[in-house]
Amino acid sequence: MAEDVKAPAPPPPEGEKKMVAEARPAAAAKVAARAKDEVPVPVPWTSPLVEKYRNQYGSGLEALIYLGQNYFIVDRSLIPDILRLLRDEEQFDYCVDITAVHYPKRERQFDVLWNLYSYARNQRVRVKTQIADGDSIPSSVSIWPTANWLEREVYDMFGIRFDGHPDLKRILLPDGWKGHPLRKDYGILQQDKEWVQINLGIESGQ
Amino acid sequence: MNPGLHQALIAVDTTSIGPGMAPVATPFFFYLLSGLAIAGGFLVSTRRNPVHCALALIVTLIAVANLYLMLYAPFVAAVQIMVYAGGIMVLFLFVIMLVSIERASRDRRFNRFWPVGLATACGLMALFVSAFVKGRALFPDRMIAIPEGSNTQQVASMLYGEAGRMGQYTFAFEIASLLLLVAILGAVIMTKKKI
Amino acid sequence: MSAAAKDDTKENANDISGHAPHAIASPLHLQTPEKPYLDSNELIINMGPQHPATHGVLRVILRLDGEKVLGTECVIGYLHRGVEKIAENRTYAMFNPYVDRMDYVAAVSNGLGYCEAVEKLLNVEAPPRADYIRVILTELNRMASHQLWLGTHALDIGAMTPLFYTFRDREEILKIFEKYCGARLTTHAFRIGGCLYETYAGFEKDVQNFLTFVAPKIDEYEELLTTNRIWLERTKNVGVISGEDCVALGVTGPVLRASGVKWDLRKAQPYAAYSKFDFEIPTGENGDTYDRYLVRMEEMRQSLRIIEQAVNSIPEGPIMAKVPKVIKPPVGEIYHSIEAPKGELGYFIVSDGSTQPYRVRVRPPSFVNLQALDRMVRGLLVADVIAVIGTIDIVLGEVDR
Amino acid sequence: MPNFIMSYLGSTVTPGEAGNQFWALVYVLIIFAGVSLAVVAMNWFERKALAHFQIRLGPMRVGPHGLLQPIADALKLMLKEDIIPAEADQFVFWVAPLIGLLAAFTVYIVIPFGPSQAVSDMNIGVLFMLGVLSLGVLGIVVAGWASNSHYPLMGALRSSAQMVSYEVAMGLAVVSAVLMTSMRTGTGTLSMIGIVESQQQQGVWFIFKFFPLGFVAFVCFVIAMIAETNRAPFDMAEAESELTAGYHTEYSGLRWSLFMLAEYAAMIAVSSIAVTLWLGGWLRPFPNLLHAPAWDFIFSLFPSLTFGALAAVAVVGAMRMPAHSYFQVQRIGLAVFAALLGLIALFLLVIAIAGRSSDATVAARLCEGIDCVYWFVLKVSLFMYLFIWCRATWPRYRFDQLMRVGWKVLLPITLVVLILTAIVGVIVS
Repeated sequence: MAEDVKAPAPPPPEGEKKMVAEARPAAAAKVAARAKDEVPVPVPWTSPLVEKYRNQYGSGLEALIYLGQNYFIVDRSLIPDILRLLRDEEQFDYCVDITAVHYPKRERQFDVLWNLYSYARNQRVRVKTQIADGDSIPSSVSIWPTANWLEREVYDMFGIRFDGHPDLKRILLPDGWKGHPLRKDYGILQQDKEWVQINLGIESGQ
Repeated sequence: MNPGLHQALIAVDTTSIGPGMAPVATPFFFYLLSGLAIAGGFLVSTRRNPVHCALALIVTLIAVANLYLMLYAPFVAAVQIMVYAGGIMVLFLFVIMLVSIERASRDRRFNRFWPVGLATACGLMALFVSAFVKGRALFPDRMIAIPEGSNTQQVASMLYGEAGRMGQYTFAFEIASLLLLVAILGAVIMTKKKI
Repeated sequence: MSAAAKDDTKENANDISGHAPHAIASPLHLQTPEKPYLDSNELIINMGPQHPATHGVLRVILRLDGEKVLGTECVIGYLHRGVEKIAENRTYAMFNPYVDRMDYVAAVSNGLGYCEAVEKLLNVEAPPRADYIRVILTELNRMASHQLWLGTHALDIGAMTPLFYTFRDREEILKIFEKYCGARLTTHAFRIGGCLYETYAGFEKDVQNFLTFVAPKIDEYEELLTTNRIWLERTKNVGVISGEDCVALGVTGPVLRASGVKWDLRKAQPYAAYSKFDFEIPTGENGDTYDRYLVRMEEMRQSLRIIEQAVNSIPEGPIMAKVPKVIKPPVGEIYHSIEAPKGELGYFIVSDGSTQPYRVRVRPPSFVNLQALDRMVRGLLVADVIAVIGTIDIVLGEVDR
Repeated sequence: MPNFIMSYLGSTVTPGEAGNQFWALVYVLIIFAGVSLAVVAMNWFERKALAHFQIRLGPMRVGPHGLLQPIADALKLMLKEDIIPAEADQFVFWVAPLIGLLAAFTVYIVIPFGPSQAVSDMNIGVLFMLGVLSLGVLGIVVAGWASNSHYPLMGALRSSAQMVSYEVAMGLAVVSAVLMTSMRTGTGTLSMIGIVESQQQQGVWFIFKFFPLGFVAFVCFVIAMIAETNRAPFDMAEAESELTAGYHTEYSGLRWSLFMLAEYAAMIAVSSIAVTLWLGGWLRPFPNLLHAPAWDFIFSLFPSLTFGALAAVAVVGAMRMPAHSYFQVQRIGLAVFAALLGLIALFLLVIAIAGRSSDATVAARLCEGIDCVYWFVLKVSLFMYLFIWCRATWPRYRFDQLMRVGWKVLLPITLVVLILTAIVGVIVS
């Protein structure tokens, strides 16, 4: 709810109380939005931060707000730079999550998302990029160490490779598993029967 | 083995125990323990697995400790068990456990100096036998008398002396303790990078 | 490390971005930093997945020099059930009970996060009374989770008795849950849009009774442990992690707060009815196991404060917002996170406008916090690994999902 | 032969000293059976006491209040499959539990339950006990190694380092007690019986001698003895939360139960040393102050009173059983148990009265023996309770902290106590 405040909000000096105060009008705005009963759509996000980056990178970057949450859509080639700048200059020092979404019908099938948070600004931002199947993407482990396992999980579940990751291997599934389960073409009942038969000795594969 | 020794052992027992039941089984236990000690020693030098060797050595040590007990030297026996079997052998095992057993048992059991070792062993054996044969004259059958006072006190007075008099071995004992201290210091310095 | 943690208290919280990047390779392939003076072999030892102190099916591969830990590698996934995949094949409402099975000791928190995320996506808001009920139950569940943590953590360190004390008191919480919604552990207490059940008659009284019952019990736990010499020796300066490292590694929850970073989502970005209550965020100074223990103990007391305020001021009114029978959020995506007992629990939901979520991503606090294990235990002894695993407070159901 | 048996009854020395091999054998058998029974009882008692520390009931199903649980456990362990890991060293794996068991039981040869109620009275009794107890670690070390598995190996390493270290502090604490025996007579003794008799002569338990020196030595010994027997909070060697089960991880069934038997026997043994050295062994409270025949008689009643009280507790328990038919069998069982205890109490009462009022040798001697054994066992059971209490209260030490406590705390303290005891002894005499 606090994300509704248009970024970059000045870092709240001391207090949670102020944040609380800010959150209320935002909620009121939301109630108003609901009253009009319109389907929310992403709207462009304007802020000094966005301006700065737009000046720097031009069209490779799109900044939007949806339901009060900010996100960038960034060209794949800009990813390492943008992420590093966001951490070093904009204090997005906490990488909350890295994940991906699979859109099999698109040409560039995968959305890869970085979900960032800044302790100093108390603000979240998502960075999103699109890559094709088989493409790799620069690893952000050198930016946020926490990316290590998160990237491994994305690799495990989607098969997206991260260049420069120190130890990119499966994390939740066993090493020899075939397939990446969170892809849309991987059925919910599907499993690597061969692996199960070999490693667990279950003939039926169940 | 030797009828004189039999006599000696039985004689010692009956005299020391006084009016009671004569412990007829003493020679039996003597031979049993000696046999155990020898068998243990043999196993120590022949087993390939160092832990088995250590266990055999423990058997030997305990058998010898029991022989001490039979000779009315309980203090020595207790110290033998406590220091050797309980302390040193545990440390032996401690070290052995950390050694790769596979590699150790693949190594050649006897190195190329084994004839020298064998010769030394034979020489020692000859020495013992001759001492035993000749010693019949030096140590008459009934020389093993029960000394006055308890064994512990005797050991103490030998090492530390009676009141006002230095003991027979006080100096040697202190030197030995100094040596051990030096050894401990050396070990500490070897293992510590900085103290 | 502790000096860095001190710098990182609330005054300097703005400066934490200046840290050096930490690259973590697989520790088992790393070179030993210093060669030991006497040659010694390293020992690789497998702790888990069947080990009494790995809290489930965590497998930690330890590289040891004697008993000193040179590196660790966590092998997880033994409890992987593909929750995120299941979500894509269930409707929004059908998936709700599944989230309870992730962090099964804090099922209510999981449900709260999911319901609020979907509500955000739907652009509806739960009515105030529902928010209050949610806060009460969630805080009760935080108590239960911390109690379970305390018991198992103490058991790991060798104190058997607190386990039974905490289970005795946790039982009272589970009884309230049972009376409220019929389930004790995986409660499925909330629905999208509010709560399904009105509070039962005597709910307030039960909760108030529980509050008066449990407050002295927390002192009792502390009496057993807080000043216990052995406990102090086992936990002080064990598993130290600085606030800087916590931020870099994405660690949240009591672990982060024990390292001196005063950050709690309930205050930073309040959800449900948390903005209406007065409570403190406890923080530690040294970021060691003992501080994490103290922080969690204090959090229990703060939870009691919140529950007390909520019970005394619970408003009347509806408990369910107007939510369509068939939940079909508009196309879009949302991230919502709450302060679960273990840290930031986030849900990232992508909707394609159908009745089933296109993608649900759970950001599990245990999973991310567990990553800090290697940083925390290097150079310590095997016994400390156990203490640190306990102090991170992981639930494998959530790590593996 | 009957003469042979009867002759000992008038003797005032132990059968070992008298060369009475028949009675020595009888004592060995009694001790073996008694210690095994004590271990079984201890098993039940520990589970119940620990349970009540932890607000639970403990075993309640097998027999009334779980009284038959140890028997069921023993049966289960005996019938369980005995697994020897394929990669284990078969022979060593087989022999390891026996080493520990033998060491733990051999110690009992010199434990004096009374002035003549011991198998033998060696003049190096204390040394013998320490020596043989130190052999127990061999069983643990060898078991850990033979299992050919990492956790047992680490348990064995920990245990060997721990036990060798704590033996030092233990030995020094013992020496200070031995030193006290020489105070009035001029010649000290290492004999267990001699130590207790010395306490009787000096009119003080050594725990109170040169207060607080004796007390400090006693406390050091108790800490060292808990460490020596691998009990919480020093249970590094098994540390179930760290090493799964330490040195006996790979053991199961009967072999595992032998380890448990050895552990509990060792606990009783070290407690016996503590009782003998510092708490006056078999002596009843205030034997010098209250030494009139009337006092003798009153103290003779204690054993029967104790059993009577236990019987009363059992009767109350039987009466408090719920009325449900399920508990009918349990009620009867508990009543039978109460009756059994009552019979024992009656028997002891008869013996006490007969022994103190008549000159019948057998009864008098029996009465005297029962008195000694009773006080001894009572003191030892307090230690058993202490073991459980510690286990319920404290977290486990870490290994390096344990070694630090052993070498940097206990060793200096015991050394200082030893030196001070010697100085004070010289000054006083």
